[in-house]
Amino acid sequence: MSLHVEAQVPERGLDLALDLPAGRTLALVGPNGAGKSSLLALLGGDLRPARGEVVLGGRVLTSVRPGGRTVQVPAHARRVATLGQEAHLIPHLTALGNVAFPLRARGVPRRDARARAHELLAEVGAADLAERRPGRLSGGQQQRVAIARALAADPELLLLDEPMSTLDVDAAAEIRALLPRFLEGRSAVVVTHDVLDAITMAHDVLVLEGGEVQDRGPTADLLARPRTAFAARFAGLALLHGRAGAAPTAGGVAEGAGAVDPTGVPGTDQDAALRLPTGELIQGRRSGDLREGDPALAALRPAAVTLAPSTGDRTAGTVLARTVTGLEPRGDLVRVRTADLEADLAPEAVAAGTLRPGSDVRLLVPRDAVTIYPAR
Amino acid sequence: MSLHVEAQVPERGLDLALDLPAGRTLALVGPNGAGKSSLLALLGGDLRPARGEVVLGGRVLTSVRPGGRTVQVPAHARRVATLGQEAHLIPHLTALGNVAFPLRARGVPRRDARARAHELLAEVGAADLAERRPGRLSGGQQQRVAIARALAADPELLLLDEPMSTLDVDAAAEIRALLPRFLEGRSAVVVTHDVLDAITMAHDVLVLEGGEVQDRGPTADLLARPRTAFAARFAGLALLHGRAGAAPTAGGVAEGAGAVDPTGVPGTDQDAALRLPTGELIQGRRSGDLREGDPALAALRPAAVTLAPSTGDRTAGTVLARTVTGLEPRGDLVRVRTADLEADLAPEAVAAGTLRPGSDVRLLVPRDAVTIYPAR
Amino acid sequence: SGSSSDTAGASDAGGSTTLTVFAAASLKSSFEEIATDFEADHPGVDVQLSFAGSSDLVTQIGQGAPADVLATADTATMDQAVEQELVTGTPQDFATNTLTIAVPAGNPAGITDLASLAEPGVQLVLCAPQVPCGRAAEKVEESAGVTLSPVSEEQSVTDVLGKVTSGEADAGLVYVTDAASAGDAVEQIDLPEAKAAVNTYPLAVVAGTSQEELATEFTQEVLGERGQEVLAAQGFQAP
Amino acid sequence: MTSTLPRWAWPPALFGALFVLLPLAAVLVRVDPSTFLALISAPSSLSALRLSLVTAACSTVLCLLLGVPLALVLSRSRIPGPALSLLRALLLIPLVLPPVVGGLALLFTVGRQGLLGGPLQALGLQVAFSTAAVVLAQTFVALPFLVLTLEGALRSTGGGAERAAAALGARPTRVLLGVTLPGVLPALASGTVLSFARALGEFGATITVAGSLEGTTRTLPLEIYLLRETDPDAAVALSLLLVLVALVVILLAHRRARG
Amino acid sequence: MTSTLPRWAWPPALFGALFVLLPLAAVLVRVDPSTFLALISAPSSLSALRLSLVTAACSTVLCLLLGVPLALVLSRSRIPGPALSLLRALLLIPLVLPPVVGGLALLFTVGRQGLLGGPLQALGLQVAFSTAAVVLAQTFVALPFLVLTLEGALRSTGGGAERAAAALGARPTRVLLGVTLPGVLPALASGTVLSFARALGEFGATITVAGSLEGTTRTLPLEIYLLRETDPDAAVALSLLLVLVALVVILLAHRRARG
Ligand SMILES: Nc1ncnc2c1ncn2[C@@H]1O[C@H](COP(=O)(O)OP(=O)(O)OP(=O)(O)O)[C@@H](O)[C@H]1O
Ligand SMILES: Nc1ncnc2c1ncn2[C@@H]1O[C@H](COP(=O)(O)OP(=O)(O)OP(=O)(O)O)[C@@H](O)[C@H]1O
Ligand SMILES: [Mg+2]
Ligand SMILES: [Mg+2]
Repeated sequence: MSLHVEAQVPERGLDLALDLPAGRTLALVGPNGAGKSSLLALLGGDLRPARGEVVLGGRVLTSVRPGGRTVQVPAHARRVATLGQEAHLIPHLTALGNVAFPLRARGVPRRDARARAHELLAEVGAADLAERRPGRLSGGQQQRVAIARALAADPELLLLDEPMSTLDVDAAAEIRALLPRFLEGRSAVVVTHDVLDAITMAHDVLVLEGGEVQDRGPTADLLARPRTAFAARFAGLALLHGRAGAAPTAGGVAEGAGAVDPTGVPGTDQDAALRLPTGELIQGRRSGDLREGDPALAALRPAAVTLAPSTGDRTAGTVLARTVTGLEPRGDLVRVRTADLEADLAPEAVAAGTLRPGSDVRLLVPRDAVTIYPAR
Repeated sequence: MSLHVEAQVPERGLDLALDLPAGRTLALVGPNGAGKSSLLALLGGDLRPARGEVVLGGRVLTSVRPGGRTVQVPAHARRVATLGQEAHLIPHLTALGNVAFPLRARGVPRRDARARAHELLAEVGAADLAERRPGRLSGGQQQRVAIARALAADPELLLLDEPMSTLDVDAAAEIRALLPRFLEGRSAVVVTHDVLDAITMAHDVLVLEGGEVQDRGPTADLLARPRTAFAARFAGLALLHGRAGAAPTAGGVAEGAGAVDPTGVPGTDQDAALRLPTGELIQGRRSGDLREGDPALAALRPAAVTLAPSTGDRTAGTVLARTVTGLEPRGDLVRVRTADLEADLAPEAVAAGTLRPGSDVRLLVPRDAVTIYPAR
Repeated sequence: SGSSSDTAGASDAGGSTTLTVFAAASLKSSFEEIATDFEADHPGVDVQLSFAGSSDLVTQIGQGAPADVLATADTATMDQAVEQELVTGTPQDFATNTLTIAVPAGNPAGITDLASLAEPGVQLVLCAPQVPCGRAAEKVEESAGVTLSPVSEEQSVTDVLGKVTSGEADAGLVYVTDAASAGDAVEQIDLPEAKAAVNTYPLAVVAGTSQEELATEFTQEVLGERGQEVLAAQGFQAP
Repeated sequence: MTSTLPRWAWPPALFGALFVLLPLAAVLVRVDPSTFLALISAPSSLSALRLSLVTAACSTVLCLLLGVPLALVLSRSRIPGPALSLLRALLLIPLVLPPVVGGLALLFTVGRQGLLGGPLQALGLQVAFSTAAVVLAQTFVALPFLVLTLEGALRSTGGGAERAAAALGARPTRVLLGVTLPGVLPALASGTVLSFARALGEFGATITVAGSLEGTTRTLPLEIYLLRETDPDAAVALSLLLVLVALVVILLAHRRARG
Repeated sequence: MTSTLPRWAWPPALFGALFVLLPLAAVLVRVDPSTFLALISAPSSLSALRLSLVTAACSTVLCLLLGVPLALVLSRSRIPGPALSLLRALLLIPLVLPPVVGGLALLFTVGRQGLLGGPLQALGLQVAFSTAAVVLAQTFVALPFLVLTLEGALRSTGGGAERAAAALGARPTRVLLGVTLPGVLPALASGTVLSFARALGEFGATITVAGSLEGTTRTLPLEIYLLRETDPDAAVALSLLLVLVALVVILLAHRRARG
């Protein structure tokens, strides 16, 4: 079922339009308060826009326009199932009863509903909790049951609001594996703050900020070539803004300008460069059409950045001189922040030097770790 | 304040003892339903053990022993502040009022309390939400306010139950940076399902499973040398069980047995080997005392594993022949599962070959990526 | 009285007839006895008694209550019924009652006569002037030239009596019949001045009754020798 | 686990409990057991008790049938605020109206000359002064208890679970029966018990609109009232019977609502 | 946003509303405006109204002082289940007791020959026939309303926020005043309004324990009863005044609880 939304909800700062082709899963990402849950509420029928419409597979679920007849199909008749940010299990029913609930609501006979509910509970790893009431379940256990219950609803459109946030690593992995199987042929929107969820479950990613669509695209694409600061951080990339520079004819370590390539690898079609506002020129791989002078972006993994060796090195890339603005642990590495660039360095590298906020640092950005693409 | 706990809570399956030296932060990890929240409830005074005691800095907070006088200091008098798995903000107070609440409860004058609450809200990035009621905040915004409120309580022991689970990437990063600063000199327990939280905030990690302490140790140590399957998956490592083998005299690619080292690097003190139940011998770096035949473990990053090239290669390591049991996306890599080992391979590698469940695969485990240590 | 039916006053299917009598609450004991006698003399007749305050009874009949006979505790309320044409014929007086002084057992305040009721410190309760017993008390006051200052002006004799029996009040003016029914809990002190205010109980057949004959017979029973005996035994005087 | 009850709450609570319990004890002390037994086995008492139980039960059922929907509308409908406040306030009026006036109001409605008197008579229905009138009077005074108790509970709970259930495809009726009402079961039980208790104790409106005919409209409170005219002590003793019945019903209802 | 109210709830709800509103309308129709104005400006009416308002307000305050702690103990203490059920049931008894019997019970307690009569007289306190007795009677009958409404709400809400507040170092009193009570404000308002309404309409217990003297103990309901003896229509009209006063109070209370 293809989904079309167009809505304005001033009191939530929401103003967006969005299309989701049938059978696709969309990852909805964005900062806290961006309007993600509000968008789901709009789709589920719990929130009425000041103006706008929601159309699912040709059925108008919501339509509010000045002069027009207001349509608001009630939540239960939308064939849209929502797993909200809070589990909201029905307190007086057991876990099994909760999962059977949407089945019974669809008219499935009691025995069949219970059997199916048992299956679903097993799939989310909660088979042994079937007879417990929600009040006697841990947070993550409740979330598992809530996921099973949402799956039981068998909707045309499934809305999941941060379904993994309270799950342990195993359960999260299992459900990341389970959901795509279940979602096959359905449309779904999954809100998440975890890039892994987007990668494993979603065909597309939509970045919502301040109630507006900031970016959207196929998952791999958007994560490799983010266009907003938030999307970049979500993807774990550092993002540099600039303009397309002249493609260098050869790779090599560039001192922020012309490139020297000690390995002598010849420049290819793939090569590109980005001129930073500082005037520096960064070497990278081109992705998409770039004309010199066009606004362009460079994305790179902070972990690929290293301290530039004082002596020559065989790695092709760019050396940038920066001032450290902050240091913080990041996994088993240390994140070094500068005004426009982050680098994740090995602790040895940091400890050996005298790296601290305020000190100068020369960072080597390998050419192969940089993707340069149009800012659109 | 050093913390000592010893408790049995049969209805939650909890049975553990634990000591936390003053001023340290402990990351509490474990599967859903392991008893993490229950342990916090025990410390906070919301749950009374069937038997056991809680002592904080010499003060007996709980003591239940047969024959002894039962002590249960009420929650408000423990100087222990809890941020629960649910935010539970006070609905009729604004965000500011909520953060000021614990300050007012300590007798801080209204003006000072409000000023400090403003500061704390700013620190968690919620300064602009000060005048909103919880009902008008998004899930992540509520969580930010709840964190600020917990910090405002200024306790001797701070308990945080999955504080980051609903935060966006930016907020999570900010709070990961903020908390250690705040926690300096205090004791704290942070429940989390995210290894990054443990790495960035905790001195020690404790693995709870089925209500029992399965493992504990300094963070870096435990994450590098996990002793339980859960801890390994939490740290993102694959774990192999076996017995210490004879340390090889030289590195090299081993066909699961004797090692050949084409680079001719001589074996060092650091070298070790693990004999798997299958009889294969894995090369790796030793960590800790190992006597041949002792139960030992090998931990490795799945991303370091590659397909063994049919021709010779310069990387020192072990080649293991396995049958694929499952494939799933994992970040921008593909996770290949076998009976005892996972490998995260580049998509090209998988696509090029004919890798599918059931097919045979030869995996190269680089020696430097493997840590071998006693099973204790 | 006995069998119940959904709609009071209707004839029973079994051939028995129901006569419904609305009577003032203070007539409960005497009318129950009279009804039993009446039923004994009229096989197949079932007398249903409904007791409430006199003015309630009049309102109810005005709203179509299925009554055949109405007996009130004073002439004023009966006059209302006549005015509203709720009864047929002229109401007949069937009993009178006079006031007496009731004091708690042991007479703790040492009441001797009407004048002693006016002494300071005596907790005296009367009926309010709006209700029959209160009007009667007012008349007694006037004729005797005494001014009483009660601590409470009650809504009904029962309330006055309740205050006296519970010992809360030192004295109260109640009807002889009421004082009699309270038994040992109260003592009566003669009140010669009560002659000035005799309370009269009238009864009448309700207009539009389907059993005018039987209703008239019941009024005769009350007015007759046997009825008057029963009433006298409860302390009522003849009209 | 930890009690959040401040210690200072205990003395006034105890005093409050005594305030209610002491008078009850004072009544108990007065009642002569032999009189009590004789009284409660008297045919008129038993007939009144039976009538009271039957009518109070009917009224309670009526209260549930009308009150639950009313509470739902008051708590869950989109009636605008001021209109809702006014409606709620109007529904509370039977609480403040002296019962006799309430009875008069009913009489003015279903009596021969009442608002509905004409239509009812045309249908051959005589409501006033029948057992039906007793039920009517009891329902009138008892309804606000159910509505108020239930509405309060509905207002303060369940929104989340209800919305979740609707979002999973449950129709309003299923949400109501499967989520909403089970969620307010304690309040529903309390409200039912309250209205039953109020119906059981109802006197003023009953005597006005239904009269006081033994077996038909003379409920236990009316019997107690009449008895007081002649034998106040017996009346008090008989009211103990009323209290006992109410106690049993309340305890049973609470047990069932828990179990 | 979506109403989870099934459509079929509307007809019975409407019927229920009519059931209460129609009798009120029937009363309204009967009342002659000019009589009404004359009546409500009569000195006896005004004196009764003043007394009613003062005593009902005092009773409501007493109900709050005793009832809030009682509701807290019933809902938050660790009294074992059966004892709690019994206590709760006993506290409901004033609801079912015919008010006159309730008045007698009070008389048996604080009257001259009552349980506490001796001690009270030794202190020189004379309760019966005083305005204090009116307040006593009203509080006795009104207390269960507050306790029940509040206890129901306390049971079904707030545990989480309360525990969170305690975990942040708030003492029980602060939790109570800062979290618990604000959380049940609507129920507290409802309960207060209910008990005020019940106190305002109280008749039977008042007349029994306090008697009826203009200016001292004759409240508006007592005045209405008395008026009914001579002029039933006027009595009905006067009860409209009671209704109006109650309406105003209820509406104001609800507005304040919201704001
Ligand atoms: N109120 C309760 N009563 C009884 N048992 C409970 C209650 N809450 C949780 N449990 C059970 O106790 C065990 C421990 O629960 P706990 O909430 O401590 O787990 P947890 O480690 O915090 O899990 P999660 O990661 O899902 O939050 C679980 O098996 C759970 O089902
Ligand atoms: N009930 C409400 N009434 C008014 N405003 C609200 C309400 N709920 C949320 N908001 C506001 O609307 C905006 C969008 O909130 P929403 O819950 O949709 O955010 P979100 O993207 O889901 O955030 P999160 O990641 O924290 O869950 C926020 O600014 C929030 O403060
Ligand atoms: Mg959200
Ligand atoms: Mg937990």
